[in-house]
Amino acid sequence: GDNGDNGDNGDNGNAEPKILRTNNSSEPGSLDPALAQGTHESWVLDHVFEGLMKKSQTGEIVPGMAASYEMSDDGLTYTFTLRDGVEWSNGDPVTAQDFEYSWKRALDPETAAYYSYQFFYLKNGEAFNSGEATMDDVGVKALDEKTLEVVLESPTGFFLELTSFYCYFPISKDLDESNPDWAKDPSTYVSNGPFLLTEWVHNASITLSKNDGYYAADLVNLDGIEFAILDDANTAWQRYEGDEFDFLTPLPQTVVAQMTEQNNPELVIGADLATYYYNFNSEVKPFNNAKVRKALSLTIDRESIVTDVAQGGQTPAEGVVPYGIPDESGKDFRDGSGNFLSFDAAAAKTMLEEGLAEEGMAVADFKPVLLYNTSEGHQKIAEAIQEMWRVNLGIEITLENVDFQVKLDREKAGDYEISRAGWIGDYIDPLTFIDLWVTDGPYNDARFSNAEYDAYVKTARTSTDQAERMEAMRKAEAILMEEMPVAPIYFYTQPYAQKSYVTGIYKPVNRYPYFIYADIEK
Amino acid sequence: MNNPVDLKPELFVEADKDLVNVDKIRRPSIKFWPDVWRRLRKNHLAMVGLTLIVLMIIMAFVGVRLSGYTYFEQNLKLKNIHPGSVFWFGSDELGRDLFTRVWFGARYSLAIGVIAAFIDFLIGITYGGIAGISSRRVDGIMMRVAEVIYSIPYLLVVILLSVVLNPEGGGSSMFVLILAMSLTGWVPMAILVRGQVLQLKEAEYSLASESLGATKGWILRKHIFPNTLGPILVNVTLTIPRAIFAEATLGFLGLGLQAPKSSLGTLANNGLAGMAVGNAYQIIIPAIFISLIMFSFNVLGDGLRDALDPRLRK
Amino acid sequence: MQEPLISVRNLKKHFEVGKGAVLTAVDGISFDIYPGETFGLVGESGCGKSTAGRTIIRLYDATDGEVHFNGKNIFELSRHEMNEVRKDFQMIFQDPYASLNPRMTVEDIIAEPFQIHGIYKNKKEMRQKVIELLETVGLNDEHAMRFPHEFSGGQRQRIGIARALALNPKFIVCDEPISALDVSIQAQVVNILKDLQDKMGLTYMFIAHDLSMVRYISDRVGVMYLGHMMELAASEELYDNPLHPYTKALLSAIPIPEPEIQRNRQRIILEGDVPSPINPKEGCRFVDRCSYAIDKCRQVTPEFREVQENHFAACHRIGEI
Amino acid sequence: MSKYLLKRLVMSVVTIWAVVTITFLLMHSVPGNPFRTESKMPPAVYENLLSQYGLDKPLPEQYVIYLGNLMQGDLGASMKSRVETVNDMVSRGFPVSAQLGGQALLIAIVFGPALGSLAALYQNKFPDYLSMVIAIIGISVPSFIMGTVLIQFVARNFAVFPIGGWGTWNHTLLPSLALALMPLATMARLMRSSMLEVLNQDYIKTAKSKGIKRSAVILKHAVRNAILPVISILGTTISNLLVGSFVIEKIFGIPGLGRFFVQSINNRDYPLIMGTTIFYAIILVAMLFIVDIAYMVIDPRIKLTKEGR
Amino acid sequence: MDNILEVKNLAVSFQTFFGEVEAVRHINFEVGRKETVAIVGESGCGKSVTANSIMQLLPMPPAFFKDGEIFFNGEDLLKKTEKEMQKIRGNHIAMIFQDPMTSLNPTMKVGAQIVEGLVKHHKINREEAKKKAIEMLELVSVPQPDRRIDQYPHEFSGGMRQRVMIALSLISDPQLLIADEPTTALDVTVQAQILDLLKSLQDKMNMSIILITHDLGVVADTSDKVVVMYAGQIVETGLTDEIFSNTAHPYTKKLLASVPRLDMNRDEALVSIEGTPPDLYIPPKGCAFYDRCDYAMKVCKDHMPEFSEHTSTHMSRCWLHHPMAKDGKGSES
Ligand SMILES: Nc1ncnc2c1ncn2[C@@H]1O[C@H](COP(=O)(O)OP(=O)(O)OP(=O)(O)O)[C@@H](O)[C@H]1O
Ligand SMILES: Nc1ncnc2c1ncn2[C@@H]1O[C@H](COP(=O)(O)OP(=O)(O)OP(=O)(O)O)[C@@H](O)[C@H]1O
Ligand SMILES: [Mg+2]
Ligand SMILES: [Mg+2]
Repeated sequence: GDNGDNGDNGDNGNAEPKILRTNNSSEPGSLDPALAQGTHESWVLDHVFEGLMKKSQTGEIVPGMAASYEMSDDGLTYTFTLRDGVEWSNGDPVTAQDFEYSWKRALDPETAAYYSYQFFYLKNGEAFNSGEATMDDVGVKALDEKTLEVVLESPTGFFLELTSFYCYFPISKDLDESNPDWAKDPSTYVSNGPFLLTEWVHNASITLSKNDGYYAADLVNLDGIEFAILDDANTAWQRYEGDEFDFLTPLPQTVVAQMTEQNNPELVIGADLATYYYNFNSEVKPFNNAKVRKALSLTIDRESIVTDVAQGGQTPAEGVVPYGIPDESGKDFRDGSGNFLSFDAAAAKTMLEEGLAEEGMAVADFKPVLLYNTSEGHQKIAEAIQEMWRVNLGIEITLENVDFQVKLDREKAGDYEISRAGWIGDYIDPLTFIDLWVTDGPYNDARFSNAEYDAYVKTARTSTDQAERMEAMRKAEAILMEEMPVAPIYFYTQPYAQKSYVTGIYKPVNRYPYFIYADIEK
Repeated sequence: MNNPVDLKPELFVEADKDLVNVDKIRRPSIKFWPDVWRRLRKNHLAMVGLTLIVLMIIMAFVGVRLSGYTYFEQNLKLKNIHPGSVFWFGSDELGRDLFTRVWFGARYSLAIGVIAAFIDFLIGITYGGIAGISSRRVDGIMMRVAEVIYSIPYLLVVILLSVVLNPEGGGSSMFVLILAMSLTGWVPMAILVRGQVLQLKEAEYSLASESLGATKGWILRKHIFPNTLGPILVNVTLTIPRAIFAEATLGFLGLGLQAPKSSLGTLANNGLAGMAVGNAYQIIIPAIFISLIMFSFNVLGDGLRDALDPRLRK
Repeated sequence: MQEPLISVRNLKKHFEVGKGAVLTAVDGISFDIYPGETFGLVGESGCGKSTAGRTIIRLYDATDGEVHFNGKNIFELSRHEMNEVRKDFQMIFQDPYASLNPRMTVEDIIAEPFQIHGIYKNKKEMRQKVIELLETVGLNDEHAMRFPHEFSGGQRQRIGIARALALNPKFIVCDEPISALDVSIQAQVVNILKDLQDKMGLTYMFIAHDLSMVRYISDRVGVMYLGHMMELAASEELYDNPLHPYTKALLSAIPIPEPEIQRNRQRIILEGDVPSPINPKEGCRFVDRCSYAIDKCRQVTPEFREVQENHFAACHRIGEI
Repeated sequence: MSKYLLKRLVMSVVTIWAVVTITFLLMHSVPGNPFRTESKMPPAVYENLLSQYGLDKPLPEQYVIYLGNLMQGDLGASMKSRVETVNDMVSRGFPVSAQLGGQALLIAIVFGPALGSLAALYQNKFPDYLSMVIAIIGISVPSFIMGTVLIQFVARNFAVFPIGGWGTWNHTLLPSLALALMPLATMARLMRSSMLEVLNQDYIKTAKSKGIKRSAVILKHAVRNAILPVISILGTTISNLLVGSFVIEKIFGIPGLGRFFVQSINNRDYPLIMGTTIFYAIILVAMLFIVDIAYMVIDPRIKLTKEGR
Repeated sequence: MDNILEVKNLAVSFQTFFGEVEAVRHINFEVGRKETVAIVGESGCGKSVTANSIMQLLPMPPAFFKDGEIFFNGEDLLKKTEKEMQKIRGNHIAMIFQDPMTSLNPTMKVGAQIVEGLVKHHKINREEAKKKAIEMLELVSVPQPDRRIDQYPHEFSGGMRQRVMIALSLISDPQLLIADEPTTALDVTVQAQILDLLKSLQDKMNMSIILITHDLGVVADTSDKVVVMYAGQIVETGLTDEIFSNTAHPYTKKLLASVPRLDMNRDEALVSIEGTPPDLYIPPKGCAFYDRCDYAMKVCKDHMPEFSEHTSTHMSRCWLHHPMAKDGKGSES
């Protein structure tokens, strides 16, 4: 139905309103899509805005604000036609100009959007962002009120998916021009999604209510969502247990472990698109030696870390690319490339000795420091691995915890030996993981450099042939796992708890859970 | 009343008294500290505290060896075992022996408390002593400086120091914690000492010494400090638990000791999560020991205060 | 006539108490003390006796005035010179409980002056001297290792005397050395003081508010009131022939421990209390309590002058009353 | 009097200025950067952020600009929140923290001295032991443990106490209690010893010898004098409450200033660090001032003209 | 029976760290109506403990009554409850203390401290009580009482405070006033004022006074009867003239002799009592003055002397008056 009418509200006319209560563990820095910085913002934004495309209950990419689209044969130009009758919550129609305006605004360095790089797929996107092109050069243009033309730098297989992400959400051009502060106050806040922002008590709660003007309002069963803002996971869990929340994520690790053990039906292990790994600083002796790095990786008992330490339903890592990304044939990429990571203490021991000898060191001199950012979960894993290395390799490592900003600084400066890291896929393609370690890549904290690998990545980036791309990426991953600049530890999952009366929650692999289709049946 | 029957006339003659001895002191000589100790011993609560402290210090060195486990050895198959015969205090989430870890933690907590208190003491008496004995202007300026230092949030200082001073390796973190706490922690001690000095420098025995030609330094050393030792000692015994407490709180804020070393504070903090899933012993046991240490030092401090109180002396 | 040992001229000591408030504890007093005599200083509490005594031996820095000792103004001496003079000046304090450091043994207390001036290098010798001093004041070596709190008030005061004697001083300020003691014990201390004076030719400034004791011990007596000297004369002269109305009232107020005499005495009961010494007004300090006060007394501060031979007083109406 | 107040005021401003300067320097010497994120931020954006917040300027210039803004009461814009300025955050967080701290202080002030007095009046009897047990628990159990225990065992079992959060008055009860326990205990102990001392004073004997009722002797004569040392530690108590509130606000999820303080340091949100620090310094200085005045009101012997020692 | 107060065999001890301190050891004395009885003795001899025992203001513990009775108007005060004592204190017996600086509540206005007692004892309202308080301050000659009433004790001088204390004690026309060293902390001129005031008030109000002091001059000035205490015991008691002119106990004699007199020759040495009073932690078996007594006999060391009656009003506790003491030095002079 696209008439935007709210035809089926009779069934819960005098029943208790269906409000889903949950916790957003941090105060959003802003609810302007361009200024979002992380999940604390995006979780709310996902419910109040909608992009050109959206995800259906089953996770397919389906038209959202767009009614249809066309892609040129070279895969560089997309032309979207907007749905009829879609409106902003203030009654204005959602137009192609709004999209053009919003995307360019997010790219504009003046806006200083953290995620502006997400628009670098647009033609001249990066150039405009770095001041080498003008705004008009950017490959997005409203042809008329209803038609949006997008030109890309190069063919991008996941572009449609990208348009469903919060950075690509539109904002009302007229509104932003007349009131730049519209996003600061619920009373001036205008959005186009299934829910509307009705209340925001800073650092305490955010309340959303159903948008009756939403074109697919009949699919929305909830009357509202209430996000508490509470950063202590234990207290949040107590509130869930005390029936003050209907849904909760993240959960304290101990709780996940216990619920798993008890087979508690309220626990759902949601999929996630992220890898937890340790960086080895290849520029520091003896981590320049692949044998040393591999020996360390070989003695991490990933199974035990997942089942005994992390205990959040994670999967032991098999490479750098997690499960959940389809390859050219629609099968999981991971399944296609297999498990690169094993546990072999005996082999590792000799390998370490060899590697260290090559660097002129003895095992006894090898006393590396493991850097991680302060968090109980990271600490436990670090302690467990410290112990595994001590037992299996006879090396004593030192743990050093610093706060997050410092860890990032030191990684960027190369001032570490081993560091904990994690990467969340930006889009559903192996490339989001594979291209991290290209020579001099912005996120190559391991300072890895391998020409062959770089060549494969280049192919994966530029080729329009999916099969060729996937093959290149498989090869790249194989090289990575042979050289082991990073030791993947596990693939994240996102466990969450939901009360038995909550249904219809959908967890996209790379997003926080959607409540759009959820229902409460008490 | 005496029985007058045994009165004999020969008793009514002049007594041969030893007149030299009219000034003889009959009571046995009592030195100051033995007297304090004696009075402290009569204070049951303080003695309980003292005994506990001694026991905990001993256990901090001996206890870590008793159970046969080390503080870092993990047994992931034996995690979250409740207290019992396998692990006397149970095991933590990584299957480490809490008994050993508690004593190990106590060692760090005690060390942090004692060293921090000692540093506070050193800086405090130096600064307070100088301020107290100096002219009113200098004194005023010094106290103002102390006030400013005290108003600087020490969390900021802790973070700064832990980032700036931490060389490779985590072991020095204890040093950083102590330094950070001492950087602002000495102020109350200095204020106390200054107050005492101001008071005691007017004491007649100080004036007497001055009239004999003594210098300020001499008076400070010989007369003022020995007499402030009591209140200072009390303050030190009360600073120790404060430092332990502060360290525990920092542990809670994620600024505690580097793993796998642990203080009682970080142990309790790590155990917090166990509370929700029926492993409350993981927090309760370290919490009990923190509380015991706090209790012991506090009652000992109180006891010392009473034992040192000149008004209660006779 | 004999040269004075100490000449005090226009001595002033003001304390600043808070903003703009000046406490005139001693406000321009002058007198001489002759070698070997006991100069008594009486007056009511807070009139500045202790302050005067302490300022004379330079425990306080004088606000104004001069104190001559051996022909030199001691207020102008350098630190080093003063250190030498210090040995000649000593003080015995009012409160025997507060003037001995409770953490030191009697031996340490008495040996302190030796240590400060580095007089004895040899521990044994020093101890010998300490015991000698203890014996001088009627105590013995048995007491040396004990702490002050083990002694009675009289014994402590004797320890204080022993300490004061350690450096063989010429001049001792006795600041109410007996007022904190029981009557039965006071005599012990006074007798020792008198004894020592005879033996060692000491000069005392004896501060007290017990007038009968001052009369007994002093050769000459000064009467202070609120920072001013009111009257000064030889002790018999002062007691038999007081000239100042305040001295008269003071003398008549001493209760005499003889019922017959006491009951039939004519007493002068003064009105009110000693006023505050903070920012005092011009004029005679005693004017508010004086029954002979005239207008002049309120306007002009009476001069402290020699009214009869060796009898000084500060009153406008001497001779009239 | 007014001269004294003026002098105090000037001194307070100097103190706060010193705190501002030192904090500013400390903060900028801590490594880490507010805009560093795990993801790849385009350099242009990064530059822009720096210049938006004036971080591209030399430090002395930043300092002068900051002081200039501060003079006009502008604490600047938060580097993490694009919604609220630091002024907004402080003015919103402060009432919350103030209510929490105020209630905790109230609980401590009412029950601490009461417990202490009771203990002194019944020295070595049951009430003495009971109140000292409470006091010992209060000073022995760190607030993060106390807070967690209260949530786990009290809030979970009694519906009147919500589990964390902020809103109704009921929300304030447990955190106030958790926060109050430590100062309450300290005050109880102090009150006990000060009361024992006062009860031995001559004026208590005088009051008794007037034949007035025991209750009147205790309330009008003993408590009023015994409470003076308790008041004198109020300043430090309040500063401890501030620190304690960091922990309690975190555990109970209370949107107060304390939470900002820790967060802002972790995020290197410079203006917010400065804002909260200045605010705390002001509160501290103001409280010390108020305590002085309160002291004077209760103890007529203390005059403002003399610098209180 | 014309005695307002009779202390019979009173013994009070303190339980301390060292053990028991026998502060008051079986004392007996009476106070007649309108009579002034002075208690004299050295510091620590038990004067204040005696006074506080009558008022029952001793801290218990550590103090406890070992023995004895205190009859006030024929009723034993030691048998009264705290409630009953509250009715007697301030109402029938009043007390003033040695140190006027610490005896007034420093945080309460002077007027309020008087009003408090007035309201309690006269059942009048605050307005009237305030008027009465002003009158009372006038009575004890505090100048400008209407202004003074709103001031705090620290704004008063010592003498003025002691006058306030006296006013406080007179709130309800007490039959007995216990003055524990009321002038010790004061200057002589002020002491004279206060003693004068006490005497005139006694005449006006028909009070009995127990005056505790160690100043024999004050005793001579004011009292009818004297009780001399030494080491927790009464060693001599008698009419004032008897004590001063027929001194019976060596201690009293020495005490009198050790005070310099204005007519004394300055070359005479003062009579001094060597040594110190005994330590009451270890009370001597015999006469407490034995160590310091010039006339001590062998019997004095281990045997406690009995009282000898010299006249119906004059008694002393000394072996010298025992018939066996041949030279009878004690009774000469
Ligand atoms: N250090 C000081 N600072 C301020 N005022 C002082 C100081 N020392 C003394 N005074 C004041 O000076 C005045 C004189 O004091 P001083 O001690 O000399 O009196 P006094 O005659 O010795 O009295 P007393 O008989 O009580 O010992 C008093 O009003 C006193 O309060
Ligand atoms: N609270 C107490 N605890 C222990 N001993 C006490 C206490 N109060 C008094 N005493 C002892 O009781 C004895 C008598 O004391 P009391 O106060 O009656 O002496 P006093 O004659 O009034 O002396 P002063 O002239 O010094 O006031 C003293 O030896 C004293 O040590
Ligand atoms: Mg004096
Ligand atoms: Mg007494």
